[in-house]
Amino acid sequence: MSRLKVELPGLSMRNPIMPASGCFGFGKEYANYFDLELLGAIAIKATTAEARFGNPTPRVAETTAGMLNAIGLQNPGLVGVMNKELPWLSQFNTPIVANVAGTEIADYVETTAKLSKVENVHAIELNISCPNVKQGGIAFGTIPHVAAELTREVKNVSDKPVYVKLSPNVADIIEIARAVEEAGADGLSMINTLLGMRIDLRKRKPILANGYGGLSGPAIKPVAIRMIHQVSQAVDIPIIGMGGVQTAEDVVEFMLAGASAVAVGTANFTDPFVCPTIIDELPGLLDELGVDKVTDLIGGSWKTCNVHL
Amino acid sequence: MSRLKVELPGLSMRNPIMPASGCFGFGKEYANYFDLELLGAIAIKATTAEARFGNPTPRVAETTAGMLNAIGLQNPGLVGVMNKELPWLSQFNTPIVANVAGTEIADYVETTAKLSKVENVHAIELNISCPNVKQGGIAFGTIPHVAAELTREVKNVSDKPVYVKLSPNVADIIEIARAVEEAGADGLSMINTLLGMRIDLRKRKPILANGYGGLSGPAIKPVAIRMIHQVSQAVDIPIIGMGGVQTAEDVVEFMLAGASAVAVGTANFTDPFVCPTIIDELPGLLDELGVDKVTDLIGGSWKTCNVHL
Amino acid sequence: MIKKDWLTISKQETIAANIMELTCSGPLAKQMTEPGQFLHLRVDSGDDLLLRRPISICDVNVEKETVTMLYRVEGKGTRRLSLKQEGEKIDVLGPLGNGFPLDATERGETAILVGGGIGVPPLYYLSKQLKNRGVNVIHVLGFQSKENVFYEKEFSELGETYVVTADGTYGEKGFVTDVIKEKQLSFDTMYTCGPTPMLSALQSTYSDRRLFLSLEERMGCGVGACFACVCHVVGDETGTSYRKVCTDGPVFPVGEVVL
Amino acid sequence: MIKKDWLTISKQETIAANIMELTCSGPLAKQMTEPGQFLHLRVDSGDDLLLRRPISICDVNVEKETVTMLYRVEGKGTRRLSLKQEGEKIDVLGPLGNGFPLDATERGETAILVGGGIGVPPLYYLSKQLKNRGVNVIHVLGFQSKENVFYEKEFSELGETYVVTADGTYGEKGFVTDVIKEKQLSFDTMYTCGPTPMLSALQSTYSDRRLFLSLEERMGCGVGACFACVCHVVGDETGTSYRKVCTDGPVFPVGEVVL
Ligand SMILES: Cc1cc2nc3c(=O)[nH]c(=O)nc-3n(C[C@H](O)[C@H](O)[C@H](O)COP(=O)(O)OP(=O)(O)OC[C@H]3O[C@@H](n4cnc5c(N)ncnc54)[C@H](O)[C@@H]3O)c2cc1C
Ligand SMILES: Cc1cc2nc3c(=O)[nH]c(=O)nc-3n(C[C@H](O)[C@H](O)[C@H](O)COP(=O)(O)OP(=O)(O)OC[C@H]3O[C@@H](n4cnc5c(N)ncnc54)[C@H](O)[C@@H]3O)c2cc1C
Ligand SMILES: Cc1cc2nc3c(=O)[nH]c(=O)nc-3n(C[C@H](O)[C@H](O)[C@H](O)COP(=O)(O)O)c2cc1C
Ligand SMILES: Cc1cc2nc3c(=O)[nH]c(=O)nc-3n(C[C@H](O)[C@H](O)[C@H](O)COP(=O)(O)O)c2cc1C
Ligand code: FES
Ligand code: FES
Repeated sequence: MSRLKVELPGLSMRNPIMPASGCFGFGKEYANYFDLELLGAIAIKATTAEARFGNPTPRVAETTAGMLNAIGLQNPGLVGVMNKELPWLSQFNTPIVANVAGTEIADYVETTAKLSKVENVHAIELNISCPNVKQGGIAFGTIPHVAAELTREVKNVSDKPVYVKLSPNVADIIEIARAVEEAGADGLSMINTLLGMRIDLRKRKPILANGYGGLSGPAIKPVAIRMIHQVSQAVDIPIIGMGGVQTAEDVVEFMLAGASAVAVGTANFTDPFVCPTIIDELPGLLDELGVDKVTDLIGGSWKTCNVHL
Repeated sequence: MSRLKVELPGLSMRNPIMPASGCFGFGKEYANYFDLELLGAIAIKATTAEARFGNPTPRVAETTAGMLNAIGLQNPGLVGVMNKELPWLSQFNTPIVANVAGTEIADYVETTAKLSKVENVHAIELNISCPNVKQGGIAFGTIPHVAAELTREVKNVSDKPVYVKLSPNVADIIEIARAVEEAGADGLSMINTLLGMRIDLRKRKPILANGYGGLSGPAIKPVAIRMIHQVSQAVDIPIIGMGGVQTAEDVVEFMLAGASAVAVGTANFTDPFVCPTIIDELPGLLDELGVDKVTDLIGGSWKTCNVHL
Repeated sequence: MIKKDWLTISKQETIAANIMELTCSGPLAKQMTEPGQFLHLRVDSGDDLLLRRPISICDVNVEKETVTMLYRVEGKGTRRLSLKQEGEKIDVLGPLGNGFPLDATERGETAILVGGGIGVPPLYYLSKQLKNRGVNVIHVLGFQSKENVFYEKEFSELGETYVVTADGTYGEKGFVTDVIKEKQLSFDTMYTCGPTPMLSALQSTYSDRRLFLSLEERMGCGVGACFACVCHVVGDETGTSYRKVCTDGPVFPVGEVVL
Repeated sequence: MIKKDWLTISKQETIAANIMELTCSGPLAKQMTEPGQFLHLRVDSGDDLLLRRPISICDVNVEKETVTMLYRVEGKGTRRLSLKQEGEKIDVLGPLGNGFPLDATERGETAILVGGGIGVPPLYYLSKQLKNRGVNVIHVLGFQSKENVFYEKEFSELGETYVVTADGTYGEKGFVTDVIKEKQLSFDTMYTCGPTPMLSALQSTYSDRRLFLSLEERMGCGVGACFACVCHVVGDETGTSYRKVCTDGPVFPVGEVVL
């Protein structure tokens, strides 16, 4: 099955499929459903320096073809992840992407410095969609120079390649992508969730206790595809694509747009077997499309066609 | 049925429902399906100074719970609209919102100056999502001072109230909203479409001939609700809400978020009778919710509740 | 006049590889008198597939209030439609568009109906009506391969019928245009529906004849409001003239629109 | 062990205002031995409703491989579920969560089962199993109004049963807590499921008793991976301890979690 293989900075993936951060916990639960060694990689839940409980409930709400979440980065903190979650995951021969979050640059730096030294962490994924307390709560990911600075500081201390996870809630995604590339990012993950909201008609208040939440699922796929298409042509670092992936067809669409690997988030909730199912169906779909190796797809929508955008 | 009445600058609406610009042509087609006097108002297709053919086809693509369009502002031009479309519409006692587009400020000014003098045009809707040729193709709507300048110039020449239609493809919608409010906007329309894309797996190229297109439909509703919730608390001018409205429940959700009236776009394509159906169902839903007048709903999610965001 | 209604599925079956024959009934069928018009189907009431699907009218029994459509299972919508059972209802908008002009052919004249693949269905209702009016009908039907051929018998009952497959696995081998030439088929009017390359070939070969072409384009509204389905007009120098496939077409006379 | 499978609907009917009784069959039912566990249902394969719906197990026949669920038609998902016909299949994940501890009550002891509204269903399977183990069961079932009452007869066959309605249109008037006091019902263990205000009232009144409460929370995954359904732990000073309703619960002993 070497036709599914993908080599990315730090990640030697047997196939291009990984669960997306926050949608797969630290792997334990889904290990009851299938062998985690089937996966190309695993992006674990965001880790912050300190343990966090996160937001009050309700934390999720359904929307048409999507869902909102405002989990609030609940996690056992750096120590908990290093002492408990990562050792448990080390039984699997599957590269781990450690997602890192924080509210100040120092948080990110501390967490990355330690996490990136753990043997079975193969790459760091910087979640720059978090609100930055120093900048009055504006997300790091919406201001190019802030995103770049964060990337640079984190790269300085990281023992492993760093993927910066971009927020789609910006006017010009290319600008941010270029800024973090210049600051030394080894790769990009995109997209994180779109900021959204739902209101309970009877209670006259937001369904989420937090008010706003992140929109994910197939509803946002066209935005993800567009941004990956834009960014992959503007940078030289690889992209892990995500946003509404549910099927092998979706994976191909993301790779044609310019992604080198693909993460599956919300779809795990709809179907806990979605990742192995996609991996299973990919070879047949490649045959149907006359594609030899999955890597041949990367950027196929702009590498081989003469449409100017 | 005065409980459905809404009074907005220039628009005395018998109910809060209007078809959204670009999704209802100039009314002729849907007049075959129902009486246009049932509607609260009608937003007609974008008018540009000169007639435009628009983009090559395919111009639409379906996405999960949404659609992409890249019509490219096809329209008969100012003269065509003034000589043919508006006179035909004058037979209906329903206020007309004339949507204005362009690629330079001068285009907008010229078009508004003339259109706003037409008797049955009751308000101007400035489509600031159009790419600005002078600014290298970046949309007017993504840069606050550009949006403000455009608003100011157009307000200078307009005989009728001006609603500025905001693009959701920005990091900070409040900033833009405030900028156009200060520049004299009488109201806001939000949201326009999110920029998206779909790729044909077999042809390895975008489904839309134009590559990218605007995402509309229920998929984007949570983004619209969130932006309206944010902006309605930050400005003092009324908002015409839109983005994925399909049902009377959706209308209530938009109004609770902070909209004073609601436009229905994509849903007209799914069901040509959607506007009259919603209007029909609104009173029953108000009863169910114990609401007397539809205007009592406006901003209800933040006016009456103590959730802080 | 009703324009949107629920039709009830009375029969649905596979008649060739991926080709379904769907028969529905309901009073709306009574209005489907013009061959070449289409119906705009809402596959189901789920919100994931928002757009309607345009499908041509293939046959109508006005008295029995039934309409038959043939469609190819392509993507999500037609796949889901193909799972619908007898007795289920579908939301249908139509009949829409301008169909084939019957009166372009006089009684006693010969019309040749040229179809390609999933463009074949609307020609069936057309052929029946032409024949009823005393027109002599010839059919040239092109398909990819043997397994894709459908309605050969039905067309044969109305007039001379040539089936052509691209791979030669059934009938003549090649393109419909080859067969028309080889067999030296003569005609007064030509009506055609099929893939754009086929239409282009016919348009350039028979540009001086009475030729009517049915076009396909991605649609939004299907009723003329959204400008999704436009095409340029031949000879328009401004570049801003247009025809809408959904309301001005789908059938156009040769030389009117740019293919 | 199978954890996700298709069950076939064998029966679905309305048993009270907006309350449906849904019986399904399939081998997965054999694993549903623990009362208080829930199933995570995918309403249909459309992409518009992405999340599964948690519904409690109300009754199981392990030999016949059938499971019964009772649900209230609330929003889009349950509305669509209610339209499903006999013979249709549904995608079910489960059984999930930790149910009611049966061994908290000894043979010969008395258990009081207190249900409110749509919290009543899981108590039925619990009651059957307790009774099988020689436990004396008493039921106090609260509903809004007469039209919402269901399963009174079924519960009565297992033990003493009090129905309470908020508006007094049926049975006793008031809240379940009133009835327990007024009738001076005595018990060794209390098991309860219902709206949070009811659970809170019971928790504060019976905090020193053997009490088990089943909680409800909006869920994402249902399997413990997404942290959507957490609650705080009583007495946790760090504020970071938590329990997940989907995997640690939905049933918790009194005093464990913050309601
Ligand atoms: C006037 C007209 C008449 C038609 N008559 C027939 C017929 O009789 N039988 C038949 O099998 N097909 C016919 N088609 C083509 C048919 O509409 C498409 O095959 C069908 O819409 C595909 O839908 P899907 O859900 O399977 O594909 P998807 O790819 O899921 O569709 C996604 C979107 O693209 C649109 N789309 C995809 N392919 C086409 C296409 N070729 N033409 C127009 N829109 C498309 C769909 O309508 C939908 O909006 C006709 C098209 C037109 C314009
Ligand atoms: C452990 C558990 C057991 C349950 N058992 C039953 C039962 O036996 N019978 C029954 O009728 N109901 C039960 N519920 C509640 C049931 O899950 C909701 O009524 C149902 O999900 C509503 O779905 P909907 O599509 O009708 O509503 P929608 O409003 O369309 O649902 C939108 C989303 O919100 C979630 N949601 C809405 N209301 C609730 C709720 N009250 N609790 C949890 N999630 C909710 C839905 O699951 C979905 O994700 C249970 C809930 C939990 C957590
Ligand atoms: C419940 C939930 C929790 C998430 N938590 C995180 C997180 O901790 N860190 C992060 O970078 N992204 C997080 N995400 C975003 C996803 O990783 C992903 O970028 C996004 O959901 C889009 O993919 P999808 O549509 O496949 O879900 C979360 C998403 C969901 C739905
Ligand atoms: C086919 C199509 C054409 C549109 N044309 C215009 C336009 O000319 N001017 C404009 O301001 N908005 C235009 N829009 C945007 C809509 O008015 C509306 O803001 C958007 O579609 C969101 O609403 P909806 O989800 O209800 O469609 C168009 C949308 C569609 C789908
Ligand atoms: S499909 Fe809308 S104008 Fe033709
Ligand atoms: S629902 Fe996902 S952790 Fe409980």
